This record gives sequence, C-alpha cells and structure tokens, in this order.
Amino acid sequence: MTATLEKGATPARTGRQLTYVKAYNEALHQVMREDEDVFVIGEDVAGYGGVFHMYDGLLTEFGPRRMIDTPISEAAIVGLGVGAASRGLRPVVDIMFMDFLAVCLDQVVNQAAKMKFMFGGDVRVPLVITVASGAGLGAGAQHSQSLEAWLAHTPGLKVAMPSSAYDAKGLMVTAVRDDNPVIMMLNKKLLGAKGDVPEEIYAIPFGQATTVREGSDVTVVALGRMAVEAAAAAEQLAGEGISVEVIDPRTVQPLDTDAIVASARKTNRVVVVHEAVTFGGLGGEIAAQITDIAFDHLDAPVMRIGAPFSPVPFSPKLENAYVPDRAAIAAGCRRILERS
Amino acid sequence: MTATLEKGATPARTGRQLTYVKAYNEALHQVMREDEDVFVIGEDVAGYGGVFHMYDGLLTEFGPRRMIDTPISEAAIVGLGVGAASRGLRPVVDIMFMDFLAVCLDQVVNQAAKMKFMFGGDVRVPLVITVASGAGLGAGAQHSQSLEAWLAHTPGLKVAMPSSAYDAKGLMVTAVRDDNPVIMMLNKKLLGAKGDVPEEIYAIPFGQATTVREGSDVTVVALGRMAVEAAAAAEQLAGEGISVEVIDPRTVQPLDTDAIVASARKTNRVVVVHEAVTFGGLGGEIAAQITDIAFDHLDAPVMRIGAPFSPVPFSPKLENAYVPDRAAIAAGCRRILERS
Amino acid sequence: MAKAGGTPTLEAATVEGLGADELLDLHRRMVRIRVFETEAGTLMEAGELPGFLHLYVGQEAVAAGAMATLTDADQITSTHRGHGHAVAKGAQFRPMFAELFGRLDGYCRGRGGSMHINDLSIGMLGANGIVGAGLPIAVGAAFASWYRGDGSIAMTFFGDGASNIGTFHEAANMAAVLKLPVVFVCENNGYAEFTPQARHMLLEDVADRAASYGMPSEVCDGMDAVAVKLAVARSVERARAGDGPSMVEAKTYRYYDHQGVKGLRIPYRTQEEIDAWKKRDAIELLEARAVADGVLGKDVFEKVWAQTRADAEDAIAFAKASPEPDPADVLLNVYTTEA
Amino acid sequence: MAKAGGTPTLEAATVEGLGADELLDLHRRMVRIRVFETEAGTLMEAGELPGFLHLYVGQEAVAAGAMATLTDADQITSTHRGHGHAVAKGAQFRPMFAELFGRLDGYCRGRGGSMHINDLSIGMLGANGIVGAGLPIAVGAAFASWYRGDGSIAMTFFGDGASNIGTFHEAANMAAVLKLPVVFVCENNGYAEFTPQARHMLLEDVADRAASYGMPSEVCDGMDAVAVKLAVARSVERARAGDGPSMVEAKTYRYYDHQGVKGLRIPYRTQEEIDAWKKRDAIELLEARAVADGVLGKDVFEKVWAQTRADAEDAIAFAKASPEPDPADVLLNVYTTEA
Ligand SMILES: Cc1ncc(C[n+]2csc(CCOP(=O)(O)OP(=O)(O)O)c2C)c(N)n1
Ligand SMILES: Cc1ncc(C[n+]2csc(CCOP(=O)(O)OP(=O)(O)O)c2C)c(N)n1
Ligand SMILES: [Mg+2]
Ligand SMILES: [Mg+2]
Repeated sequence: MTATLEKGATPARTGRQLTYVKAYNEALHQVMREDEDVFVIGEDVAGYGGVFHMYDGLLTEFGPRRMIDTPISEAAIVGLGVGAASRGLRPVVDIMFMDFLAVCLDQVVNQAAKMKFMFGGDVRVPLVITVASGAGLGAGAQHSQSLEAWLAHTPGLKVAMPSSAYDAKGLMVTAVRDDNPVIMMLNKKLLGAKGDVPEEIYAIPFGQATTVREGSDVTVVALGRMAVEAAAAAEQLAGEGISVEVIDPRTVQPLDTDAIVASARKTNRVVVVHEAVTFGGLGGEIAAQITDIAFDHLDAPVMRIGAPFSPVPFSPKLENAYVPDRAAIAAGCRRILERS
Repeated sequence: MTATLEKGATPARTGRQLTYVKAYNEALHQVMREDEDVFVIGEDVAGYGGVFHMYDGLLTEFGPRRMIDTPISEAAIVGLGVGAASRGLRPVVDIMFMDFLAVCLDQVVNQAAKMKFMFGGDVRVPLVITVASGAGLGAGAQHSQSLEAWLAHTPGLKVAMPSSAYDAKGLMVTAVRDDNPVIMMLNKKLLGAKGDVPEEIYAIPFGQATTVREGSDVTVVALGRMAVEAAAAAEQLAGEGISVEVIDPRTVQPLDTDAIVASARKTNRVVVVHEAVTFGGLGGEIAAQITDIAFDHLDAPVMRIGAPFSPVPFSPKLENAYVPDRAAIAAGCRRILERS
Repeated sequence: MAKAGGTPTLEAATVEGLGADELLDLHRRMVRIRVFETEAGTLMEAGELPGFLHLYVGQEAVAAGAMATLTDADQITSTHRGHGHAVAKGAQFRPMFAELFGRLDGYCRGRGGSMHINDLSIGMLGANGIVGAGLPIAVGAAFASWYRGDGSIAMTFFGDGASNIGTFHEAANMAAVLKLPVVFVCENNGYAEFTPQARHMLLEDVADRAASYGMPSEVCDGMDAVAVKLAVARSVERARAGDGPSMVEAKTYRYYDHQGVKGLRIPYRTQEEIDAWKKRDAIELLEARAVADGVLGKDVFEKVWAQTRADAEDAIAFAKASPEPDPADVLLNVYTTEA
Repeated sequence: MAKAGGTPTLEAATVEGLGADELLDLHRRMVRIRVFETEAGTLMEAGELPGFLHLYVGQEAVAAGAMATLTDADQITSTHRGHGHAVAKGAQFRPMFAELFGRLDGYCRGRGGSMHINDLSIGMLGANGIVGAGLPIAVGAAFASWYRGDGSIAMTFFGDGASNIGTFHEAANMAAVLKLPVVFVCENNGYAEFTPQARHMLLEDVADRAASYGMPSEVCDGMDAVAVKLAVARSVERARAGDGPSMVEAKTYRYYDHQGVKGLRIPYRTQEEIDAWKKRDAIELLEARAVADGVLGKDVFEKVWAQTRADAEDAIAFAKASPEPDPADVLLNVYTTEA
C-alpha cells in the first residue's frame, strides 16, 4: 500500500492528473486514514476547508475532532501543535500565508525546532506547519514572501518546497510521518497546476533531489516553483542547442548536496535560482557548498538568480519583473556559458 | 563637534579606554543630548538601566519621558517604536536577547522594514532595535543566538555588528541618526571588553568595512566578535610566517562588498567566519559574492567557518567547541593555504 | 443591542444632539465609502484589479462616526479592510483607485495595493495586511502625541477576530500602563473570515476585554453613525484630556464576502441574517431619520450621491490612465537614502 | 489578601480539610524545593555553575500546592524559574543538579541547562527561556488529553509579568474556545524582573484577566500551600470533568534576586518588604500550624529536612562526578533520526 521511494528511484507515473492543491489534500486524506493521531488545526481549515481549498472534504470525512478551526492566534496555534506533538500526536498546523510565520516564529524556531535538543533528546516533535509561499498573485509585500532561508538556517527544522503535484503529495506524506518539525511550503502560484499523481499513498524521502531534466552544458538548481520555470527555460534553450540539467532539491533542509555537486561536476556550470531575494537567500548556501566541494570543476562562478533587494511589489508590472522567471533563467544560462 | 568618518578614513584614537557597553552607553548619552526626539524604550531599561547595564545613567540625565520601562510585550514595544518613528521620533528599542526577536519579528520585518516601500515612500522609520547576541555565556539555546542572517535577508533593514568599543559607539551614533530601521547587535561576550574610544561624538558610516589587520596570504572576513578572534588568530599565524588580513564588515546590511573583494583579490584566499550556524548563514552570501566577482583571483574556494548545525548547547565544554574561535580560524587559514 | 452575527435588534438611528452640518458630514463620509467600495467591487468582479479586496460595505457608520471625531493631526492605523477608514479620514479617490490598479499615481505608487493604502498628510498611517499589527503602531503614534504634547491622539481599528491575537493584548496593556492618548475601535462584524464570533471567543462583547487593562469601554450600534460618533467622541475626549486609552466596540456587519464581493463557497452566513442587517443599513437609516425629523431634505442627500458617483467615475478614469510603475525603479523607497 | 509587591496581609495558613499525609506531602515538596534552590544558589555564588539561575525560593507553596493535585500522567509547562515546578512534580535531584553543572547525566544531557529542565516520564514538559512560551504548549498538551480522552490534564505556570505577553492572551482564549482541560496558574510575585506589578499592568489581580476568555478564576494565598492546593484542586476538577480551563492566581514572593541570589544593583525592593513576606514563609507557616494543631510533630519535619539535605548532598556529589558531554556529540538530538 505504502511506497517509500528509494534514493534515486523513479516514481511510477500513472497518467492520473491532479492539481497541486488536490495532491496535497489527497496526501492528508490518506495519512489521516492511516494514522488516527494526525489532526489538522488552523484558521478556517475545517468549516471552510482552508482559504486555498487545501483542506476541502476533510471535515466531512474526519469530523470536528480531527479538523479544528481556531481563533486568529498563530502563536497559540503553533504552540498547541508543539504541545500536542510532544505528547505523541501528529499535528498539521496551517498558518495560511508564509509571511504570518513572523507573528509566531518563536514557537517555530525557539520551541519546536530546539525542544528535542534542549531536552537532551527525550522528546519528539512530529509537527507539520503548512504555509503558502511565493509571489505572483498581486498579494503585496506581506502576503508574498519566500522565507525558506530563515527556516533552513534553523537547526531542528526540515523544510520542503514541492514544485509539482506529485511532490506535493509525496513530500506531505513524508512530512506527516517524520518525527521532526517540518515546514511544508506550498507555492501559491502552483496551487492549480496539474500533474501526474498516483492514487496510492507514497512518500518522497527528504533530502533527495530530483532531476527534472537531464542536460550537459549547465546545471540549474531551482527551488520550489522555480523548478517549473527552469524546466521551461531548459526547453527553450534546447532549441538553441544548449543542454540544461535541472535539479530540484525538493527539500532545502536537509539539502541533497551530493546530487547537486554531482551535476555540477558533470556540467561544470551552475545557476541557482529561487524566488526569495538574492541577498542572504539559500542561493548563497548552495553556491558556497558547490564551490567548496567542486571548485576545480567549475568553469565559472556559480550564478545566483533571485529577487532584487526589495519587498515584493504589488503592481503586476513590477511584480512580474521582480520574480525570477524562465526568461531570466534562460538569460542566466546563456550568460554563464559566455563567461566560461 | 560631530565627526562622520569618510570612507577609508582612519578614526582618531585617543588612548581613552572604555568598555564596549560603556561606549554604547556613551553614544546614547551623546545622541540624546543632541536630539530631543531620541528616546529609549524596553524592559527594565530605565529604572534598572538594562539587564546588561547598557542604559546606566540615562534615566538620571534624561528622565522618565525619554527613558521608558515597559511590560513584557516585545511585539508592542517594537510596534510602538514603528508608530513613533513613523511620526518622526527616533526610538531606540531594546529587545534584550536577540533570540526574543522571534516573538516580535512581524513588527520588525513586515512592518518596520517594509513600511516605507509599501507606502510608496511617504514615510521614514528611524528606528533602532538593540539586541544582545552571541554565545559563550552558558545562556542556553534560547539566549545565545546570532540571527543576523534573517535580518540581512530582509530588504528595508540595516544590521550593525560592532566588534569593538570604538565601533559600538560610532555605529550606534550612525544607527540613531539613520532614517531607516537598524538592528544594533551587541555581542554579549564583548560587553566588558575595553578599547580605545574618543570622547567626542563620532559616527561610523554603515557599509564601510574596517581592516582590522593587514596581511597578504589570506583574508579573514569576520563578523561581530569573530573579528576579535580572527585578529588573535592572525597574531598567532604571524609567528608561523603566515600573513593574515582581517576584514570586519561592521555592518552586514549594507555589506561592503568592495572592501571584501579588494582584499580577496590581494590575498587570493578567503575565510569567512561568523558565530551563526554555517548552513544558511551570511558566510554563504559573502562567499558567493566574492566568488562571483573575483573567481579568477581565488586560489581556493572561499572557506566558511561557523557553528555546527545544532542549537547552542548549554554545557561550557560543548559551547566552547561549538562557537568558532581563534584556534578554529587559525586552523582554517592553514588549511586553505595547504589547499591552494 | 445587536448580537454580532445574529439578528440586529437595535433601535432606529438617532440624530439627537447633532446639527445638520454634522449629519451631512457623516452622510458624506458614508456615501463616499459606499460608492468607492461598490465601484471597487465591480471592477474586481470584472477582473480589472489585481490582488485581494476586502470591502467595507455595510460597516460605513463605524469609520464615518469615528473619523468625524478626529482632525488631520490625529493618527489612525487600519486593517486589511482599510478603504473605509482611508476614505472617511479624507483620502482622495484618485490615488486610492490608482493604487488598486497598481499605478504610479496611487497612494503607494503602485507598490502597496489595497492593503497598504496610507496618507500621512491626513494622519492615515496605513492599512495593514497582518491582523493585529496596526494596534501597537497606533500606540506608538499616540506615544509621539504624548511625547510632543501636541494635543493630537491616535485611533486604531480592529475586528472581532483581531481581538484574539497577541498584539491586541500587548498594545492595549501598553497603552493603559503608559496612559497614552489612543482609542481602540473594535469593528465587530461577527466574523473572522468565515468563523463566527461564537467560535473564536466566548464573550459577546469584545469591549469587555478592556477591563483586563483597566481601560474604560463601551459598546455602540455600529449601524448608526451618530451613535458611533457620540461613543467615540467620549473616548477621544478622555484621550485628549490626558486620561489615557479607551475602547469602543461597534456592532456592525459586512455585506460582501470576507474578500471580494460574492462568496464562492460554503454559505457560512444565512441570507436571512444578511437581509436582517441590510434592513438597518447605516446610510438609509441616517437619511430616513434626518428626513423624518426634518433636519435635512432628500435632495441634499441626492446631491451627495451624485457628486460622489461623479468623483468615483473621474477617479477611475484617472486611475486607468495613470502610468504603470517602471520595473527599473523596483529598488525605489526600500531605504531612505538622504536626509 | 496580599497586595503583590506590597505588605502581605493574608491570614495564617490553614490546614483544614487536609490530612496529615497530605500536609506532609506538601511539606516535603516545599522543603525539597527550598533545599535544592538554596544549594544551587550557594553553588552559583561560589562560581561553580555556568549560565543563569532564576531561583524559586519563597514561592514554594505554589508549586507544592499545585503539583499535589496532579498525577504523573498530567502535564505541566514551566518558565525560566522552573526548578520549583520540576522538583514539586517529582523530578530527581541527581539529574537536576547534573544539568545545572552541564553534565552528561543531567536531565538535558548537559545541552539545556537550568532553563530547559524537563522530565517527560513525570509529565514535566520543560522549563522555558522565553517568557510566555510555555502557555500555548500546555494548551497543546491539554489538547492531546482531550483528543485521547485519557483523563489527564495540563497545567501551565506563568508570572505576573508574563501575563502581559501575547501568548498569554492567545493561549487562554484558545483553551477557552476549545474547552480544553488546562489550568493556568499565575505565580504573582509582584515583579517582572525589576519592574513592580503596578508599573506593568493596571489590575491588582491577574486572575481578573480570565474574564476576557469567559474563564473562571480565583485568587489564593501563594504563601499557603494548603490554600493553593485547595484552589488549584477546584480548577483541576473542572478540567477533569470536561468543563474547560480555569485560572488560579497565587500571590507570592521571591526571596532572592530575579537572577542569582543577591541583587547587585539598584534596590528595586525594600528590605522591609522582603522581611514582611519572609515572616509568612510558606514552610514555616505550614510547620507551625501543623504543630500547633497537633496534626504533625516537629520531629517529622526535621526528618524531612535532614533527608532532603542528604539527598542534595548526594546529588551534588553525583553531579560533580558526572562526565562532561563529548564535543564530538554536538549534533546529537538535533533531529529524531529513526522511528
Ligand atoms: C496574523 C494574520 N493572521 C491571519 C490573517 C488572515 N486574515 C486576514 S483577515 C482575517 C480575519 C480578520 O477578522 P476580523 O479581525 O474580525 O476582521 P474582518 O475581516 O471581519 O473585518 C484573517 C484571519 C492575517 N492577515 N494576518
Ligand atoms: C519573550 C521574553 N521577553 C523577555 C525575557 C526576559 N525575562 C526573563 S524573566 C523576565 C521577567 C518575568 O516576569 P514574571 O513573568 O513575573 O516571572 P518571574 O521572573 O517573576 O518569576 C523577563 C522580562 C524573556 N526571557 N523572554
Ligand atoms: Mg470580523
Ligand atoms: Mg513575577
């Protein structure tokens, strides 16, 4: 019934199409069926099904004991999750927009993340915190951020960034079964994107990158939705005779350094791309790791593509220019090839 | 009366010795004298003078209108600062331990940092948030963090990390006069460290690194207290015939990329060191910038030295091993020289 | 008193104690909100506006009544549902609509959008996308008033749902302890998004929470602009007199969905409930009462409507013609660069 | 009733309704705290302990009385001043002292220190270095009790100062709305660090804040372990009966400084005030009353003291002999690796 993908295994695609949000939702249906200790809590997750439809149908199947609406109290919501998890339940806490983590970050980074370590090991905190991240919807500076860099910098947390419906399901299954606090970052612009999603329950191991596309001239390491853009850029560049390998780390904590470095060694040129602002983003971490390990293989410095150093602007015109896209990635690939 | 140091200027040392915390305190005395709009607010800052003595004597001189004790309400304290700053006052908000930013981060990153941008420019937020950062005092996982990476990744904020009494004063003067929100990170282990501090008021410009020591074999870019450790390591390595240049960026946002890259071009080898955990720390950012700009000058990949990927441990034995020190920096320098 | 989220049982609006000028002022503020919001809703439905839109229609009496007690020197902070506050405080239609379209002539030069409209020249310290975040900022604005002793005060608006978040508690206590001139105005529309009040708190009156801070409070009819103005005026007076903060709760209702115009999914409210509240529409109530009492004539009100509609039409045309911001300028205003 | 931070005016301790066993149990818990903390203070003064130390001496009646109503299945969350809660809940001296020294046999294997002592086997979910952070975690523990229907409950301790932070408000409201079996115990010692209560809130009783959540509450004499036990027991009963959360405020006093033993700086409290509270020392009160009432003899108490001192001596020796953690193991327990 339950498949956990082995490292490097190619997951079975069945042709069954589901949206990203439905895939996440199906994962929850399935893990809640298999484990009575899983429950979902957050603002408007039960009666309304979540503002992004993430929780549709769950109240009907699992009832109000396992699907809980709360007051607007993010710190207490996460704190409740921490307390319940420390007692062996497996809470899925919904914090709606990723930006709202700022009102409850203490419970995430000082409590959930550190509890096991500070306690000397005698506790498990199997907590999933789901947030909707990313720009591109005209939601403005306080509803559009990609803050994975804060979380991946926090020992004790794991951070998943699915870029496809397939991954949204498989990573969510793993997240819920994991005995550590996991931040599940769903990209708002991908919610309606359809993809191949097997009906059976399956788990995608954390720390296992996926090669979205093989190539030989340049590697693009792309986080979250940027994997989709990178794949499109690769497609376009193929027409120009440039062969691009696209690597999606799937989780940024843990990070599959091996897979990234292996690709770097193969292509000798790497572009790292994420939605977050470049300065202080994980592009720096990934670039530094690659450079440290594969310095002699690099024909050019690792290139980083991210957002410029400003809050996310509202105007669609500005926002479109702000968020990296396939054109920016393709341009980056061309540039790095010229440079080396 | 007021000196603002020009880029590259060597500040006049007078031989007057002051501790780091007294230097910070003196800056406040002086800026509060010069500007009636400056006030200080936080928990136990007035009557008690701050748990680290940062505010000693200010209540006596400036009275309870300008020195305000508050309830334990960090979000409201920062929020009050944002509101007062948006009306033209110049609040200095004390948040005690840097770790506590997690309980009020929304006001810092979603309000103070973004307000000007979101508002279309029509506001200034001249707010200083002072925090005590760093490990080494057995204060445990929730009272020892160095979280500059979160803040430097947030457009709209500036982040200062003084490593000496001289800088504590000069950077604080600049922080208070700056029309943007500034995070002033005082290192707890340096509070009692004495250094040369001129009596007159002086301002150290943000984004201007200082060369703590000149050298030719390897550059160490060291943040905050690590500059002190790096200088000690350099001293030791000099005895071994290794010439180390130590660069202290002083502010990590803005970052003096020019100075760092210039040194990298000169020595061809760079070690970046900070107290924060390596993964996702600013070491990645700095390494990526150097590599991007000075790739062809590097004889070895930029080496990063930071804390291992765990919360700060309590036991002094573990904590000492956890925080990078002069020995680790010296070892790193030797290693990078061997490698290249 | 109206039960939030339930059937309104309030008496008819009063016009007592207010002169014709004051009534007309309240009316004008309400109509401007209603027209602005209705037009914005129409534009959104037509797919012309990017982003989110939290409309204020139904709650006009609160913003109008409250803002009628303030001057431009007084500061307000607002919420995600901020258009009503901005309009009532005196914001102009042109830059407001331009901002909704994300244009250069918008209040935020297209950078902010609906949730960040602000106008410092009239003391509007901004809408806010983070629930509860405006409360401590208003306390800070009040601190500046106190610090300067300039006689101005601050006012902060927040919903029933926002009264459950930590910043509400911290801001209220801080203001009380420091005795700052700030008025906390709770707009209780009975819902936090799709969750009815009874499921997010156990008290009927948010105002009762003021007791935790030793703060005076009162509840008023949020469909009656006169009642709101009178209640808020008492709090404003206390603030101006140096007697510290107060809380006013206005029982009100939003006609449209939490976001946008029409709810697309589960009916979390009954049509019956909506209709019952609409029967006590704030604008209609005020008009009917003023006419019945012979204070103002129908024609005066008609003129307000006509003028406001014309203003909106003009402003929408202006907004549509306003240029888009230039992507080359994306780093503009991240920092204040020179003093 | 005692005025926090002021002169205590409480009546003498009562022993009514409690049998000799129960009194002895309270006494033993209090003495264990007193001895543990006094020894810890001595060690700190001697420079033998790293880090911070927030001592519980003076407040023993609260932890003892409250914990006497719980079983090991019940969960508590604590604060920066957590030793008293741990000891009263049944934590052992050896791993506690070992933790203060940062040794491998400590409750946190030397990783946590004073502010993170925990013992899940007895339902002690940890001290906490972040003011207010334990409150929602206790609500989560209570949620687990409710979810499982196992009859257990949760209890959270917090100070007067902590009642001003957002998580207090959010946790209390959440517990009330979800009707969870949790008891909120406020230890009002009149100060938040060096700030007296009157300067951090305007109410005299923190317990009055429970009204904001529709939560029952009561105030009790925090120098009287019997009074605390009886008051907390009423709340515990409500929680176990499925009647939701309650709040109990105990008026108490800390004898030592906020951190460490002796305040080094400004005298934020008068010697007079300290002396007045010490006259109503919880342990002395209980002993005197029990002896006067003929319930227990002096010799019984003496034995407790002697035994406890011996335990502490043993534990300190054990702790000093415990190995230091190995720096090679620094990454241990950052994550749970295998199921
Ligand atoms: C911190 C935070 N949590 C959640 C949200 C999402 N959200 C936006 S409005 C809203 C409901 C607010 O309810 P209320 O305060 O009653 O205001 P109303 O919408 O009724 O005007 C929620 C939950 C948010 N913007 N910020
Ligand atoms: C969020 C946060 N803010 C501030 C502090 C610093 N601090 C530690 S204890 C304390 C005072 C707590 O007062 P109270 O809740 O009354 O507990 P008491 O110390 O009196 O037992 C403060 C301000 C902290 N640890 N966490
Ligand atoms: Mg509402
Ligand atoms: Mg206290």
